[in-house]
Amino acid sequence: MTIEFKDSISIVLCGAAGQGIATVETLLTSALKKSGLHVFSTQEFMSRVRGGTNSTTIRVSTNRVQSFCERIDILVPFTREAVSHVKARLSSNSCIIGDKKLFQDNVDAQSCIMIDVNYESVAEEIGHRVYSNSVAVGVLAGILGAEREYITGLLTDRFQSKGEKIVSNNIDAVTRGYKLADEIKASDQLPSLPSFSTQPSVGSELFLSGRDAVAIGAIAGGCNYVTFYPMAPSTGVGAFLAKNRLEFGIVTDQTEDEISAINKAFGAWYAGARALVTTSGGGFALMTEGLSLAGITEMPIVIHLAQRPGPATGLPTKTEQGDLELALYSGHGDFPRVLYAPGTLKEAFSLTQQAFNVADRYQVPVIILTDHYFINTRYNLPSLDEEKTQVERYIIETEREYTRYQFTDDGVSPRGIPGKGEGFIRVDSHTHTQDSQITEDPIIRKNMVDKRFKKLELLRGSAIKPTLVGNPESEILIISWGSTFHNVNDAVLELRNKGYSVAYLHFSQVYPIPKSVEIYFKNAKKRIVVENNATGQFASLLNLEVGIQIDKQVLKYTGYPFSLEELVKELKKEVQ
Amino acid sequence: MTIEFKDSISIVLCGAAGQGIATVETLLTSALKKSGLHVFSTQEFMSRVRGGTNSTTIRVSTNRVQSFCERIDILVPFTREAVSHVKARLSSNSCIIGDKKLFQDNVDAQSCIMIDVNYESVAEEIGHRVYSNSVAVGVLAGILGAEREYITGLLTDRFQSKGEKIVSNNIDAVTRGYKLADEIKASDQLPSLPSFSTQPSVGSELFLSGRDAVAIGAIAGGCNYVTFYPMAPSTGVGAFLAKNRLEFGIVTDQTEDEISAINKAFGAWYAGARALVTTSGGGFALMTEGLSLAGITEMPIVIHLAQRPGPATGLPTKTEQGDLELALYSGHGDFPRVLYAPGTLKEAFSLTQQAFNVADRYQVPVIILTDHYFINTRYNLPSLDEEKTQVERYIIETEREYTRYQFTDDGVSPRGIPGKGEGFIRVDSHTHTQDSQITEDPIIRKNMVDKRFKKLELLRGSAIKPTLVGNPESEILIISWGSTFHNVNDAVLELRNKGYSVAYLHFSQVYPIPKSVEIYFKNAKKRIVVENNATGQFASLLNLEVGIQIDKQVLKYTGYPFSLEELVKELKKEVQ
Amino acid sequence: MVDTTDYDRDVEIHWCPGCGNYPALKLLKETLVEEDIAPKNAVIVTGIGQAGKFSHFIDGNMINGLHGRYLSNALAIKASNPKLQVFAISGDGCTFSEGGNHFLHTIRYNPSIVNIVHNNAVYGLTKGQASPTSELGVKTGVQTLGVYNTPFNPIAVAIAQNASFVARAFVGHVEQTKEVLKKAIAHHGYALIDLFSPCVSFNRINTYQWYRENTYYLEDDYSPFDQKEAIGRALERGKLPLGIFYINERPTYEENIQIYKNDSRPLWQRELSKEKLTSLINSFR
Amino acid sequence: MVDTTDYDRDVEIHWCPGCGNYPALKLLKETLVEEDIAPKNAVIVTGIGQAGKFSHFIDGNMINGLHGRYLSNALAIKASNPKLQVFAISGDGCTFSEGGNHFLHTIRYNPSIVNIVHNNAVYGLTKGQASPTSELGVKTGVQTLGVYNTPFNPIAVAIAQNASFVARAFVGHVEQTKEVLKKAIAHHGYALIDLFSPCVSFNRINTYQWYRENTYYLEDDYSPFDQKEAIGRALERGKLPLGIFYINERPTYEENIQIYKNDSRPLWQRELSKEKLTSLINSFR
Ligand SMILES: Cc1ncc(C[n+]2csc(CCOP(=O)(O)OP(=O)(O)O)c2C)c(N)n1
Ligand SMILES: Cc1ncc(C[n+]2csc(CCOP(=O)(O)OP(=O)(O)O)c2C)c(N)n1
Ligand code: SF4
Ligand code: SF4
Ligand SMILES: [Mg+2]
Ligand SMILES: [Mg+2]
Repeated sequence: MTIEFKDSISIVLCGAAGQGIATVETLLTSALKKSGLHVFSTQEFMSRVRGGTNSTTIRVSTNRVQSFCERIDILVPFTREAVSHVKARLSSNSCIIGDKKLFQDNVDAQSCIMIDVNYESVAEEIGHRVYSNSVAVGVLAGILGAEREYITGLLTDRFQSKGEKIVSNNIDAVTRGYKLADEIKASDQLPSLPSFSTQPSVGSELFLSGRDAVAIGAIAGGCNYVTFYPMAPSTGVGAFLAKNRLEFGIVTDQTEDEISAINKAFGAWYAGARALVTTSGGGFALMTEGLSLAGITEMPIVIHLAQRPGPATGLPTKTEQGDLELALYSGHGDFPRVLYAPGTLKEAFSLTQQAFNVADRYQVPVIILTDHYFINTRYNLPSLDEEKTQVERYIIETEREYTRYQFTDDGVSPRGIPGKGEGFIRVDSHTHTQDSQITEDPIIRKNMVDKRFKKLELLRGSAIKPTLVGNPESEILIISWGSTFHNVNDAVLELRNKGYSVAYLHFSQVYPIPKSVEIYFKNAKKRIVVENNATGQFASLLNLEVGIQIDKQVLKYTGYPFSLEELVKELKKEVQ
Repeated sequence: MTIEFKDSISIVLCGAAGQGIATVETLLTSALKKSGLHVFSTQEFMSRVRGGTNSTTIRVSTNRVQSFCERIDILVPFTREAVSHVKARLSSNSCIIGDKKLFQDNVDAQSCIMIDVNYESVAEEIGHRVYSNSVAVGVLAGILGAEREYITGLLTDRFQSKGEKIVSNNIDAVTRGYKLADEIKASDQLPSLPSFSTQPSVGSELFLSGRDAVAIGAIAGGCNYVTFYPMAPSTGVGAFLAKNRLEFGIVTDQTEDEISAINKAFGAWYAGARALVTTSGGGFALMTEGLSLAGITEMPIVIHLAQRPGPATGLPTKTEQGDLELALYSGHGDFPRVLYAPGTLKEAFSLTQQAFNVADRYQVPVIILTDHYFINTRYNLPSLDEEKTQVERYIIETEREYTRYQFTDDGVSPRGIPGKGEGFIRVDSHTHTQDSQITEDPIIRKNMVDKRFKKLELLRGSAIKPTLVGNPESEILIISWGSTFHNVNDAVLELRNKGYSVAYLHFSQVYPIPKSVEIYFKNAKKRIVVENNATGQFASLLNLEVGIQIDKQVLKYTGYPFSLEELVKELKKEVQ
Repeated sequence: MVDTTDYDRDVEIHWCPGCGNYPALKLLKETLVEEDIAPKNAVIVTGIGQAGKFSHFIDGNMINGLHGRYLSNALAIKASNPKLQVFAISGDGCTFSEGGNHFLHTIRYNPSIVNIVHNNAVYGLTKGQASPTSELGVKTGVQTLGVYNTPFNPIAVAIAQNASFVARAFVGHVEQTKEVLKKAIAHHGYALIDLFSPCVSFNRINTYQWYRENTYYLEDDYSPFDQKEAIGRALERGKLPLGIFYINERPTYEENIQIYKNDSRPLWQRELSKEKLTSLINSFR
Repeated sequence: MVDTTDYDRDVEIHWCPGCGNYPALKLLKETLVEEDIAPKNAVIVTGIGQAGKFSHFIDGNMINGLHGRYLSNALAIKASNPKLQVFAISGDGCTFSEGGNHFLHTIRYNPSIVNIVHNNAVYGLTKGQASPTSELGVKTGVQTLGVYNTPFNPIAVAIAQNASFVARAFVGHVEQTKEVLKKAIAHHGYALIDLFSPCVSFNRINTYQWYRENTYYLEDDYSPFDQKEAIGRALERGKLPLGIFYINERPTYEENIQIYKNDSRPLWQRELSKEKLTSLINSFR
């Protein structure tokens, strides 16, 4: 079953690290969005600073576009290796636009439409090959119909500090690119591409990445302390907050190691801050003793765990959903926690925002699971509805006789902080009494464990419901969690459009899960879980939490995300 | 249902840290065993060096005794706090033998038989109250019928280095104790205790602790490198190996932290050593990044994880089986591992021994789960059958063209080490090719994951079968794992003796578990899992691994082990 | 005014009789009272070990965290609320072994906290293994061949790291130690006190008497402002100097992060500005 | 005889053109050949980072382990088989930040390994964050207010820890660096080389030229045997000395553990004695 992409064009930029693909992507996508087109982009890159082969996929459409497709309509290669790197994605409809020397002899290019545009020589005419990227932006923007003034504006902002000459040369380069685009269009070399209609409302939408959504969500959650040790793909969230540190009064700390990061976040919450830790699997592994500390002391803590393929160093700049069980079970001893896994940018914002409130209220660790793909993917959306969010604070003013771990009906003991009120705030990593004294009493131990698990039941009761798309009476239920949302959703839509009786259930809170979600599974004759990992970790969890048996798992663990096409193909096998 | 302990006496020594309870225990139990009696002892102590209240339970019997009972026949209190500390275990048949000042006014002692013996004043008569412990040993040994010459021998060994005077004073003290025992027996104050018959063969049996069994097992497994950072209850295994370092050529390293410990064990295996890491939950949490390194590089590694109650510092000197899920799921990314959880001392020896062979052969981490209770419990047993064990080595001599991660049918690539043969040994924490080069290729990534999981299937196929005790057709099946073996087994035996249709299934390999163990569950109408943790971690695992649903969980998470009496009581509720 | 009993807590103390932690506790309490620091304005942050139990035996705000990690807790408390007086206290094993990396780096951050390390040259709580400061040749149940790793010199390392206040004291000298402590409290920036504190149960070498005989005070005219000079004194073998080795005042972490420059309120008193949030979000339009 | 190409490996090198790691790689290979060390007798152990990729671009035995943990791997290899020449190589972030604790303590153990730290004062692989050796004021995408943590001085800390061989070199000076490397290889015990190695992509300050202009060699008559003197030189500001700062030969870890005293065979060549095992077990009867 081939998918027809009637309303969108997919452009791939491919070249070496250091060649400025990211610059082309940023300028082009921003200009397209501002011009009123829906835009999606996602990056795939190697773990190196220069060289190698990276690619960016951009999708442009008259309608909303938020998922990743394999097919390439236009390929812009920047190196000789580029075409072969994406060969599996090329077809006779693919059009390669670039310096012919880079691909004319490549067997992988032969079936494609080849258009010779030497960005570099045009740039040199302007004065330096450094302008090639702007030429390329011009060509693509021209072909796709972005308004030139937006690019001009963007270039001015970007290069202002480098002087007027640089700005005007870049503008020249873009202009030359537009001219080339006109020539190409006139020459009839291009295949027939969908023609777009722009909508002004889209032009003023937001255009952001997973990274941005998580970081903004943190700020909206009242985050005023962030600790991290650099590690792809989690560092960007830290860098974002660092950039805004003075504006929002955020302590931003690149710590000596991950262990320090979590223990600082712990100290910060203790003193009344709202701290975030951002990390990836290997860093998280080092933090799990600290997680356990938060567990026993009932200290709120918010962790952003941006997954990448392991074990160990694994594939530092690739993607996977392989750390669900790590997030769920690590840390010694039993204690409750909450795991979110946003599927959309809006959820990334709102769940990260909410994570701070939930952590503060229930005094448990809240972990937000994203991944490389999610963090490095961008699309436009109308708004984040930030005005609907609120920083909820649960810190009390303590009295002299305050006891930190008072037993209560729901297991939540009012939390004080030093300096607010007259009580003393004592927290201890040992098993403790209500008044934080070390104890080895068996009854108190048991009661303290039970107290903490009462909170888990509260959390389970108020868990975010999964999203059901489609008819609840459908014969087949596709299930996924976290970053796969849009790709699976679009694939299921495609199947539904072809007449299959399929519904889709997506979990953005993956733990705890209330037993009541059973009802979503009731009618389905076949239940298929889609996960970007090797062992089907979420399927196991569903079994344990809800008692649901899964009939089929669609797993991918190559280090790359599911594409629309492969999902349609894989799922179709299962639905007929 | 009360249990009748017709054939055993239970003695409890109780006092403060630093008072020498351990010395009394060692001398008394050794002498009893040498005299031909079966002996069991287990320690319960606080996390402090002086003061507080600790206790040791000793059971002596004509028949084999290997489980922990609550009931106290004879209590020897060393402090005023002692009697109240164990009050729940006292009855009107309990006999308190000690300095009356310590208990005569204590309400908790009133229903007991009180016998006044002032060990200290007798000791002072000999010259110093330091000899009180030896007086106590004499009294107890005399009452129980241990032969005095054994104690004399033990004292000579122990105090020789301190001079003859000290030795002879201690011997005097013991002799005085025996005399007091005769007086007590003659006085008819004692309740009727079972009379024992000694067996010479028992006298020459082994008498050792869980700690000893694990450490000796490691040596028998060819362990020649041990790394650890001190942490109760795991340090003893390191200290045991340290004591024998020169005899067996073992590199013994108290590292700067746990992270170093696992990374050193890793380096040692790489270079051809057979390394053990010994740790507890909090330390293990810090090692999980290193575990993941072993996972991707397919480096053998053996870890002894002696559990204690968490989270965080928790109860440092108490017991729990709370780290099963930690051991199973921690470390980022998916990779195979093996988990053992010995139930008997003999298993502790043989599984630790075997762990080295399995790790070496399959090139996976093997984790041995014990706990505080297991480590600090001792009993006699005929032998370890060490002659049946063998150090199996799987290191090959490499050729020049050797590639470390060669694909093979069973997923196991022959492992070389530097210096043996002509090949180069390359290991990498990144996703790698067969020749250990860093790669980001999707197909290779998938194949490498599959290769590693092939080994899991091999390991599942050759897993150690659980032990079934009783009739496989029984209506009720009790299931447990690890250190609870003897206590549950004796409780089930008691139930069976009372006519209940109960069988018992114990797992000493807890992961992977072959699906074929289903057959053990087939006939049971009710399946009850007994675990020393709060959430029933093994029950969840059985569900995932075998698809077995558990009807009832008997969980204890007070920090203390299950006693025979409470197991009989709890299980009886379930079996009728 | 803080009362002499304000820091007393009615709990059983778990240390061995004669342990150096007793005088350490007493002199800390007295100093806090003399300096008129109210318990509600102070936080005691400890790691795990015998010294780590400190926080339980004194009234007030406290964290008894993980073994080795207390400096990270302490730094973040100070950065979240600079108005709090933060005392970071733990043992030599906790600070220099498990926590060695945080020790190295906390010095670089220079938060205004007082870091007291109860250095008994042994692992007390875990029953007598060698610590990084144990002397060469010392035999233990684990170091069966005697210690052979070169002893860790915290004073020298701290000065090499340019720590802003570095002192060594001995619990047996109450008045002098209180003096040092007062200066550490008054110091603007990270202040290390390496506090010799005998473990009477497991360290048979470094006894009260040993410390008395093997230490002396830096001369009255010793100037603690010269790094080279200071480290030279730190490297002395034979008798060990006590007193303040080195002072190098410079901007603290709380100052460097700038968020308290125009607004001294601790983080918990601040509100998120919705306007700023919206304008940040709008910058993505 | 080892051949000049024995260490060459036919793989694509992932560093940026101009990176200081190229000359570092070249001079290491040349030195190994000149010292006639056969690849099969050597092991290169690296952490994670640009410098950490070193082990891939040279033929022979190698571990490319975890970020920050390579010194622990390296020490254990040496202790398991003292016949192997162990080279522990990684970056400044890996060694001094994530791995700071192992750096501190490996020095104390004194295994005979050569530890080369490619110090580019930046996190190269993760794209330009500050490292512990970054200078005050340097701005990055994360250090948006400029670095304010006091820079880490590895030479001073190593000498304060009484490291047995401490040197600093610069990849731009090939011959001198090879000389230092040869001495480090010949040294009996732990040898640290802090190797200035420019990152041309992310460090715009510490360029080849900057190092040329801001370094000089310790005098010919400088004697590296005096700890105080050495640390004094390590603390110099302004121009930075290159060369061997400090040598303090003492028993190595492989010697201290004693198991190679009467039997030089590496662990893998030894067999368990069943008699000894049985007699150990019988001691429990
Ligand atoms: C991660 C971790 N590892 C090990 C331990 C066990 N442990 C508790 S205290 C301690 C050492 C105590 O020595 P020190 O810090 O010198 O304190 P002291 O008891 O001597 O005052 C250790 C190793 C632990 N609690 N956590
Ligand atoms: C536990 C862990 N945390 C973080 C990372 C990410 N990481 C990889 S390399 C690196 C820093 C590299 O800096 P440096 O050691 O100075 O080496 P360089 O690249 O500059 O040579 C970091 C933080 C990681 N791989 N593992
Ligand atoms: S063991 Fe040592 S440090 Fe611990 S309380 Fe006793 S004397 Fe003090
Ligand atoms: S980023 Fe810097 S250190 Fe890394 S390869 Fe490039 S120049 Fe070298
Ligand atoms: Mg200590
Ligand atoms: Mg670097």
